[in-house]
Amino acid sequence: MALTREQMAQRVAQELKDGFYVNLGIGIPTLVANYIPQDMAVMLQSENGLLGMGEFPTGETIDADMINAGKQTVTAVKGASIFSSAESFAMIRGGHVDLTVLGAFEVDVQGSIASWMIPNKLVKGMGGAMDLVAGADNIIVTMTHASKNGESKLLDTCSLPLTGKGCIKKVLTDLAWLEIEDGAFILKERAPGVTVEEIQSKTQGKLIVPDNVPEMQFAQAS
Amino acid sequence: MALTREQMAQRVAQELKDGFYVNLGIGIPTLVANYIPQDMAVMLQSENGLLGMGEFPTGETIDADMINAGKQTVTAVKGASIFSSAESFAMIRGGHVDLTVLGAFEVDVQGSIASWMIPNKLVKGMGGAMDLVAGADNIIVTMTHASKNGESKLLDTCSLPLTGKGCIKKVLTDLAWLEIEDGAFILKERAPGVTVEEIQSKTQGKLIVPDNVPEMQFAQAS
Amino acid sequence: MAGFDKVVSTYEEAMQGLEDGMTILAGGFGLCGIPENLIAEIQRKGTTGLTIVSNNCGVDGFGLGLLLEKKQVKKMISSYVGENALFEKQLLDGELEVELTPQGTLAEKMRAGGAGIPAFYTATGVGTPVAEGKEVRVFAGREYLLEEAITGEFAIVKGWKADRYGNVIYRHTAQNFNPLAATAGKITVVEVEEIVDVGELEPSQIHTPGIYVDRVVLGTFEKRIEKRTIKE
Amino acid sequence: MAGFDKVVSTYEEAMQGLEDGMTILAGGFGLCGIPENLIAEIQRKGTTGLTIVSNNCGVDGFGLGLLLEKKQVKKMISSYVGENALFEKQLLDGELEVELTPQGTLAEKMRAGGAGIPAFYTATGVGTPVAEGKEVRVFAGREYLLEEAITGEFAIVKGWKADRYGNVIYRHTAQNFNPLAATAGKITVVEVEEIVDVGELEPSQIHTPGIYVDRVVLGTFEKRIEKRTIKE
Repeated sequence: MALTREQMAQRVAQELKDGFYVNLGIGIPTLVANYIPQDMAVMLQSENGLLGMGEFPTGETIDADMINAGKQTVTAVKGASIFSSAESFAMIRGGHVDLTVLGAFEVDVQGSIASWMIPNKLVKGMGGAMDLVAGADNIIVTMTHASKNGESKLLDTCSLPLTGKGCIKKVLTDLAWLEIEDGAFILKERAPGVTVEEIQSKTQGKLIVPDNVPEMQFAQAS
Repeated sequence: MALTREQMAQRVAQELKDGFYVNLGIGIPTLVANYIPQDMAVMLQSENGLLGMGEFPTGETIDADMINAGKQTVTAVKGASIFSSAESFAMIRGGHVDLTVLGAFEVDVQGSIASWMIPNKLVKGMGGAMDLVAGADNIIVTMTHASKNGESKLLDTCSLPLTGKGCIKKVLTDLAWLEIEDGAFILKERAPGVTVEEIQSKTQGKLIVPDNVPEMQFAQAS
Repeated sequence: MAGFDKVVSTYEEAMQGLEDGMTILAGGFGLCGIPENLIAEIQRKGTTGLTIVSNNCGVDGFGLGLLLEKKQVKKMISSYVGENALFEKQLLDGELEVELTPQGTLAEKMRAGGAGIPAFYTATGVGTPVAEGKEVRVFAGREYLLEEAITGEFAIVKGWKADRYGNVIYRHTAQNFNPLAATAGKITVVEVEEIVDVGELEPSQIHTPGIYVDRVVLGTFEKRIEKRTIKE
Repeated sequence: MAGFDKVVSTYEEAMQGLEDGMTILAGGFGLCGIPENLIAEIQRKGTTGLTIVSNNCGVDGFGLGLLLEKKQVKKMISSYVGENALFEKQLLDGELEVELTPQGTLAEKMRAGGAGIPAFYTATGVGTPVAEGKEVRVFAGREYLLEEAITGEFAIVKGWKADRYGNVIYRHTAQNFNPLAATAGKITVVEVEEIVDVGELEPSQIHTPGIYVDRVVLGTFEKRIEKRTIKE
């Protein structure tokens, strides 16, 4: 069965390491924060200028001057720092963030990503996504494997305007965990109950299937 | 008679305006701070990261963590700000300082300046001088008109390695106040008792002498 | 002597000199830390043909959205322009030019503008539509784009506290683009919640030194929240 | 879990991993805000062939002058190297390479190194010996030089207070190059006068966020004054 949004977040959370500074994009990436293992310290960077994003405020502590990059009201954890947008993107561009998780419309076998524009539909703008994919060494893209019409989002070449060229090495879809190497997707793990054949049929770009493709393992939800 | 160092500082101080942010170099420029008119507010920028440099400390208030660009211990005035060297030179390079006063070995009719290096003698380095002359629109160079051997320092072309090219418009020497325009020094004022002939004889670069070259006026020392 | 006293008493004075066709750099991210009263004053003033450099463009009926309503904006330079239906309409109708710029590049362009750096290289946007018409250059085996600095005739900034000399501090994440815009305006206007005595702000803790600031005005702020989110 | 605890208990640990031939970025201006104990540890360690990026080079017998004494330095990248007789001697004897860099350009090169900007343009140094071998390019009718970023295997930094997460604040003008060096070191080591509880530093007032800092060590400091000047 395809992973739920929560399961996708849970799988991504397995890639976290103690002491990681992490930038989580809007949508499924945001949910990753709910699955940080309890014996692990992770600090969340929000590109509007906050390192050490905390949970949402209460009705009493809500503050218009304290938001995240998704414009939601948030709090800061103990030990947080707050700075300008130039400083924030100095961190990001300079490669100081250990892991970036973001959504996408398409990814291709060259590691290119399209996530910000669908021509002739609304253009909302790239926000910080282009900086994030250019600045990070370690990026996980989360998205559904195929569109609702069944069209693959894992392509030979992205069809939409790019967010970044050749910068993505890891993709988690609702069907699989894949890594991008030498112009191909390597199928590393299957969602529980999903067959290699289904993944193959929904992957337009070159897919390499190793002899053994284990099912994803999930710890008990905490 | 040639101006004393104090008179030179006093003459430069006449160019100050209320509300000016000013960077004063080492030597005679530093003395300008002693002649700021009492009805005028001027804020001194020190390129090591201090805007609002105050007077020297007392034996009690001296603090190793509070120095100026000349490495002297100083104080900060009320309303001062302190910042990094990058921020300090953002101010300077970005043209936010209203007036820069600095010394030089040579100046030429193109407005080029040499102030940091005498080949085959000691090279101490340019420090912030190259940034200061590149960043400021309004620069006053203070220096003696000629060397002790009588060699002119106001040249057709600087002989020493440059600090900046084509950036100087105003020069105060111990003999004269000059402005640089269209490839010549314009003699604007003479030091009291100094003849146009003496100035002419000590100026190697093209000198334009207007019909009337007034003597410098000095207010009573405050 | 006026000295370094930057305080003006009205919003009209604060925006004096703004003319049709000028470029304005605005602080703020979403609706957080926006110079809401300075924007309202520009709307009241009716200046048109403006180029606005701002990460976002407000929402319908608030923030920079007000200037869209009155068709005062010719061009927006922004990273994200969603959340604004009128914006979308004007864009599709061809009434509004938009130069989409990655957020980090936008921040750095303003900083560069204030810091006398005419241009810099960044990997952001290489191989994307942002790279169109820009020089690509390789440093240490990687491709980078040449991006030029941005300055404006005016910068409009929202601070928390300022002293009369124009030294400013920002509150929480309302800092965002504000200190960058502040450095890059020919005339920089800062509206604040509180004017404190000169000397009250700790010198090492000032976010925007007064040298960048031309006018300070005291305001009261609605501080509208775009996405109110509380713990369940 | 170790989490974000950056505190190490000895100077030996603080400089662990430093090897012959590495590049070290050092904070400080003159003798103000220099990482004096980290420098002393490098001297003790005896590492050689170092490239040091620092505005100055200390004085005879203190600060980076210590490393000159032991001939540990292969190359200095600095804006000003006066006030050091040994420096002069090694330079004239050809024992020491020196790359003189204007002070503002040096600061910006470190910032760029930390900020993922491989190169930038500046008017500083156009037409001077600094321009030799560098691209000159015209923007808006004015000439600018292309200057490249600097990074180093280590950055050594002197802070005032830090928390265990490596958030740092600097005291007075001891800030100078320290926050810039801090961003551009592969391993950034900060020595401080005081380690405070996490949460004690106000988030908006932190000069160097902990993300840039790898190790924090508590020290005691001589803070030698180079030019003691008092009011007459």
